[in-house]
Amino acid sequence: MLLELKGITKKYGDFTANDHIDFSLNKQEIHAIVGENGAGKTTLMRMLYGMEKPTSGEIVIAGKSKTIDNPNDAIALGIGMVHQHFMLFPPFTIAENVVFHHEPRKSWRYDRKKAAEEVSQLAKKFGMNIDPLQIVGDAPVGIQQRVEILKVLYQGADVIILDEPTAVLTPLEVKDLLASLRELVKMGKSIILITHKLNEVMAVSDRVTVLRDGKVTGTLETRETNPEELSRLMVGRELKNNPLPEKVKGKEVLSIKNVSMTDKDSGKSLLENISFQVQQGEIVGIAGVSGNGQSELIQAITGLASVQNGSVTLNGTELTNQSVKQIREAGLAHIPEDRYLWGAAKEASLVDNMMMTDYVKQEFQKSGVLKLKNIRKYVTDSIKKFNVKTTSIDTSAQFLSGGNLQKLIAAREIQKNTPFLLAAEPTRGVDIGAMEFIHEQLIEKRNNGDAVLLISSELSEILALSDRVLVMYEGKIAGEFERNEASEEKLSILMAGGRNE
Amino acid sequence: AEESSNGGESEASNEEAKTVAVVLTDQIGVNPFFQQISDGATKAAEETGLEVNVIESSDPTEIEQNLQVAVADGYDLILTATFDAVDALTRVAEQNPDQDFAIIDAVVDLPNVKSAEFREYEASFLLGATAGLSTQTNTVGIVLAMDVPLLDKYKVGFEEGVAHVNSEAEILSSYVGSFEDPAKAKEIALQQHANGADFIAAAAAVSDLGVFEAAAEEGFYTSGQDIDRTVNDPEHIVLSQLKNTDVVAYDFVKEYGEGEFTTGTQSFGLAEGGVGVTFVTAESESELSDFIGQETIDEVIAIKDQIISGEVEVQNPLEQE
Amino acid sequence: MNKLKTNATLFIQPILAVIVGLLVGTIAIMLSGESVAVTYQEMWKGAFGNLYFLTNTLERAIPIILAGLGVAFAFRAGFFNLGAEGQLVMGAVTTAIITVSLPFQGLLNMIISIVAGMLIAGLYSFFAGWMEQRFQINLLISTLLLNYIAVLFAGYLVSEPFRDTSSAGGVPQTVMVDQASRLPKLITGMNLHYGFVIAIILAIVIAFIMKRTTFGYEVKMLGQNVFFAQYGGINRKKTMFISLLISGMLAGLAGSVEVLGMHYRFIEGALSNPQFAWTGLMAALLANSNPVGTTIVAIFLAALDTGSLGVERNTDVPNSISGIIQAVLILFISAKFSFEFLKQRKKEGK
Amino acid sequence: MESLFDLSLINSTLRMMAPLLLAGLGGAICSRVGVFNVGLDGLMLMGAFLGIAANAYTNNVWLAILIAIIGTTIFSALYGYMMIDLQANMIVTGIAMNFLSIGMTTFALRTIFDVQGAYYNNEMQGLPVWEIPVIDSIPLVGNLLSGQSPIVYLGIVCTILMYIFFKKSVAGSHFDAVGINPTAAKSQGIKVRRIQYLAVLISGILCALAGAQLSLGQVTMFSENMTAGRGFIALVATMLGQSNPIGVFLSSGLFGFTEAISIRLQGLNVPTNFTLMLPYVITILAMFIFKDKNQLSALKNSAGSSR
Ligand SMILES: Nc1ncnc2c1ncn2[C@@H]1O[C@H](COP(=O)(O)OP(=O)(O)OP(=O)(O)O)[C@@H](O)[C@H]1O
Ligand SMILES: Nc1ncnc2c1ncn2[C@@H]1O[C@H](COP(=O)(O)OP(=O)(O)OP(=O)(O)O)[C@@H](O)[C@H]1O
Ligand SMILES: [Mg+2]
Ligand SMILES: [Mg+2]
Repeated sequence: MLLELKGITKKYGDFTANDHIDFSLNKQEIHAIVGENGAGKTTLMRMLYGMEKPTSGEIVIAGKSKTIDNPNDAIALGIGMVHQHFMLFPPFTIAENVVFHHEPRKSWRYDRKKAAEEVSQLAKKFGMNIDPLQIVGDAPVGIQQRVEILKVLYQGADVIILDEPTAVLTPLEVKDLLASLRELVKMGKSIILITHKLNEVMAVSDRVTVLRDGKVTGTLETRETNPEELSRLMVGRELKNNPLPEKVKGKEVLSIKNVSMTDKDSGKSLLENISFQVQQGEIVGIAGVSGNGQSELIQAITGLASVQNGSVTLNGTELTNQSVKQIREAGLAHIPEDRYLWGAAKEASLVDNMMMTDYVKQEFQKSGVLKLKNIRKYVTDSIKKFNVKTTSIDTSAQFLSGGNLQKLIAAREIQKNTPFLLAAEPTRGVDIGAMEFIHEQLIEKRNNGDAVLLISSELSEILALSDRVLVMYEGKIAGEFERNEASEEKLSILMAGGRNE
Repeated sequence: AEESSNGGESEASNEEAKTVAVVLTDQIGVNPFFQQISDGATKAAEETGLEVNVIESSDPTEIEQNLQVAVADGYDLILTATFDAVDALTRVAEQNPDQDFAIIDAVVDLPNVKSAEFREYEASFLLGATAGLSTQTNTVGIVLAMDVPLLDKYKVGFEEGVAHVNSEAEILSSYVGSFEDPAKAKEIALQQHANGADFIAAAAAVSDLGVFEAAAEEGFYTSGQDIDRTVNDPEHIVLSQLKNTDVVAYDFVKEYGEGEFTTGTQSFGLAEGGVGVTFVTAESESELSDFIGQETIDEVIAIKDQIISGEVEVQNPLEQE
Repeated sequence: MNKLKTNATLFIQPILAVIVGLLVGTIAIMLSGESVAVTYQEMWKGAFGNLYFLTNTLERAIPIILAGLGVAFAFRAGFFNLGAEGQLVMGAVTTAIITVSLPFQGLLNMIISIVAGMLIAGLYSFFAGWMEQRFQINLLISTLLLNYIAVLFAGYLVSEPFRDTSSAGGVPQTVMVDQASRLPKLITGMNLHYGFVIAIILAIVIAFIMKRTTFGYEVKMLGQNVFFAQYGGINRKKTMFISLLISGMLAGLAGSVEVLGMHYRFIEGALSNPQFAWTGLMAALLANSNPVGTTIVAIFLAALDTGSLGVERNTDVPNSISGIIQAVLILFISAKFSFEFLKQRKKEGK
Repeated sequence: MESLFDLSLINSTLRMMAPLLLAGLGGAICSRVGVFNVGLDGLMLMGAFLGIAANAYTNNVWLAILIAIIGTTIFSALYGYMMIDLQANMIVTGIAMNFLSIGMTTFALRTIFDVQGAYYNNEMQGLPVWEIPVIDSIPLVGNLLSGQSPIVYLGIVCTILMYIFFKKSVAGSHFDAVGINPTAAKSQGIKVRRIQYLAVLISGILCALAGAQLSLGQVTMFSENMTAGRGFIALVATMLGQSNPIGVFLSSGLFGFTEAISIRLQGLNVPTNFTLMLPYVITILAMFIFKDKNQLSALKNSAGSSR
């Protein structure tokens, strides 16, 4: 046994994030850790990596008890970690990021040439295709992820911890990553993989440990278990299966005609002649590898960016290049792609976060003065209804786990009862319990006769929820399927730039 | 010193020494004449057996409070100075008509205030005349603190003095833009010297020191303000324009101590000995520089006499249009 | 329970800071060979000793409160307005010039001249915002530089075109404000004037705007996350401009009120030398841009000023000592002292 | 008018920019590690005072500079402690440090030298003027560049050194990393606190030199508050130069140059207050050309600590 955690407990004040956790890792093993948001997965790994100190418990490495006081100690013990939120220096090059703090030098000088060569070789060795001189900030997330892994490899880690590495990746990238994890294991590395996606666990891991509320609820051989059992251990109950009832044809709600957008600085075409409609009572899914114009499409529809050509109509109102406010008033609700960038103000209270766009409504204000009583009641009710776990509605949003914040945002947008909802990556980084809940809400909205546009890089999500599926590739609509025609294979081909029919 | 003023109750005040508060509008260090006033008042108080307490303000907005408190603390005479105190003193003196006040270097026209104003421009005129007669490059300079009309008393007087004796001479006048930047003052002096000035008068408060240094380094001639600065570096600081605030403060406090205090405004110019120039109106410990020469001094003394007699009229620049 | 705990730590920190500040002051006083007890007593008396000192402290706080509120408002919207000094001076000089130029006196004159001062000051800060919005010119640098320009420009105005030529002194100042157009004193014989009432009312109004109005909500959200605000349909440009305008207007009002209530004229340097604007900025930062907090901290900082006068008057402790005590107090108040911190240190130390 | 662009202009520019440059570099190194240093003015003032005080006692200008450096660095350590360990708001701390050093220097002036306002004495030797051998002999350039105080040349050397440090050295890249993303740097085992302290201490050294240039180089005296706000101009130079040593050099040069010009413009028929405004106006105009990006991160940090 390579590494063992014995009875690890971590307390933050009165709150116990990890409660007597036992965990072990064998050589050349992939050990997955799963659990709901806030179960304590990251906390456990941060202790192993020396970024937190356990309140009690023991870390045993190669048979010896060790204290790991800081990341330097962990690195020296051959432990490397790829963090849930990337730890990169965007203005630095890929090579500079990879060799960081272990730079090749000529006396005091930074030997950047050697760094680039070494990184290039290392990448080749592990079959990764990167340009060491590219600026990390300009690189797509998939590449950034690879930089993180290369960094750990460069430091000579034998144990690699990956905290939700696939949350931000496209299906293709996920596939690549999982394959390279297998490769790494073959080359003698051992891996701890944290993820919310049970299919990944099943596909790649040897063993899996399930955490719930800071406690281990089971450690299983992957071969001997199945997703149903894992989800029961995670959530403490069976997951429901949400069927999509027959669609009732309705009026056209959103209509996009020949929309084009080009980048002002480079003149590059971002969207090209996009046309489609969304009707009442249907969920239209847009599949595609991220970076193929989805963000731009979202911005064009919601008024966050202007288009050069074409028209956007919502509920019969022409809204091309109108302000966000006007578009929202015409009936748009919007779950944004990035909950921390667009979707919330981290330091603001839950009340403030919940009231965005609603604060102008008659029930919440009168001639510019807020009706605090109504507001607080509304927020309290919504939080209860959407099962957002928090101590108070006055805590700031940064203290919510990702899944709970996402539920709050979903609550805010779904409860607006608008005829149209744009839901972009509504379950990114969210645990399966919360995912189930958000999916239920989207389906209910559809069943109520509203129109939903779902944009997701998660194919399973698209397939589970959509009445109709569009595929985006390089700023264009590459194909369209009815629910019964769509399949993972067909979509994947189009998403990768292939042709269909 | 504070105990006496606190302890002094009115019943006992007849037996106790009379008290004088010298309330200054700024820190003493900002301007040497605050020190002079303080010294003059203290000297007179010692001679006449008065208690004196000097109160500085950390900035001019605090002067009113300090005056009010001085009244409340029961000082018999409250002496203040400069134009920064005028508004505050006007208000405080109006509110306390039975309290005696005095102000140096500014005028407050109230029945309970004694004021002393100076005609600095008469001295500046003499300084300018001396410079105009002495310059060999036919270029003289003056470095002033800030571009405010107040300093025209120095600037215009100086310029008129130069022109009076030497209509050809070029006059360079520059402002530092601050009362507390000797480094920049030095830079300006160097610049004026580079443009040919061989005599540069300093009229920039503390920043004068920067001009003096420039003179010492580059070997040109300069002059100081308020007190006799020639003693510091007689080779380069060849003149000093004098403003005898100490004499006035001494006089005022002494009069008070001797019970001869009367209110009203007194003007101090060359005739009254309130202002002057070293060597011309007053002896100096230092030797007269060859750059100036006794001949020039004699000529300027003649001008001084003409000014006193009214033969040469030096106008107040602030009243000219 | 939780709230109580945070409230306790909230109070402990300033108290700790005051203790440390006073300790440092004690050392300085002992160095200068004076009685520590007497010095602190005089400090207290100078700030709050009797009605006169108390009202004087409150008067001194007026421009600090208003400038602080201005800074706080911009901070709330996410903008660092380091230009309060320039805005204050622009407000003051405008008010001083307008009030003496109007052909009539009295309340209307007062209102017009104050509004004019506020407007010019508001536009001054708006200008910096416009440069940032339109040309991406860092607000921090531009507002800092605009301070120097405002002070010099105001200096020019009162030494040349609008100088009080009637006074013999040649002091760069405007003529006196007519008796009828001055802000009246709150208590006769005391310096405290109606500017204080205005400042307190505004502190409450601003607190109300920030907490209870849709506009305040928009400002707050803009300050917390620009992208979130945009996503929610808040007009960034408009909100930014209005916030900066209000911020500048408040700083300008600080100057206007000081002119009409205290000096009765604009005197060059009389408003920039006492560092009202910078003190206001510190008040706003120390109070986390909370309007009521800013007001309280501003009064505290003003009390340190006036208290130091008491020390200067009645002891031989040099004035600069009070400056030192003041700075140390501010330093330690700004430090994030808390039980948490002390505990952690202890643990690490062991 | 003929005197506007005379030979001494460059000379004068170099002298006037030197304190701005050194303090500006101090601001830059802080900003590179995510510390927004508003206390430059106070640090400079401290350096200026200690330089003169030590000179008066030791009669050795080099020793005086050394003592100024040591003293100011200790003072900057206190500053760093407040910001880094006690997490005090950077802007408040900076302003309070400025107030503190005005108070302390004024107090010390009174207690040590028993004078107020200014201390000078004729015996005191200031910094010598160095004639640089090679440059001196070049006809025109010699006049322009030679004959400055050693600190002026040191300012230029520091600019180059700092440029090389950030561009070429490993440590420089660590400094940058801390400024860009302290959490990431920490997760890679960099001692973020130590690097931030180091930067603040270095800014203390640079500000001490800037102050010494004022009190021992430009003049040989100390007067209360003699920095006259130069620390804030240095801060502007830091920001305008985007915390890049060369940028700081150019922006402080621009400021020194316009100030030198503004002195020469006083002969014109323009009110002096307008010519005095020139450096500030030109700096604003310069911002239209050079736009700042780097400072934003340091700024956000300081904003963060205020909320
Ligand atoms: N520094 C901290 N102080 C207080 N509580 C903390 C701290 N860090 C984490 N927690 C709490 O500990 C719990 C476990 O957090 P952790 O980040 O380990 O969850 P996780 O399982 O990684 O969740 P996710 O799937 O969302 O990443 C959460 O409730 C979190 O709020
Ligand atoms: N030869 C050198 N020339 C210049 N700087 C150096 C040199 N060697 C190390 N440094 C710098 O000195 C500091 C400490 O060095 P190093 O990183 O080797 O030690 P460390 O103990 O690992 O410190 P840390 O982990 O805190 O960076 C770092 O900032 C490093 O970049
Ligand atoms: Mg996690
Ligand atoms: Mg190391």
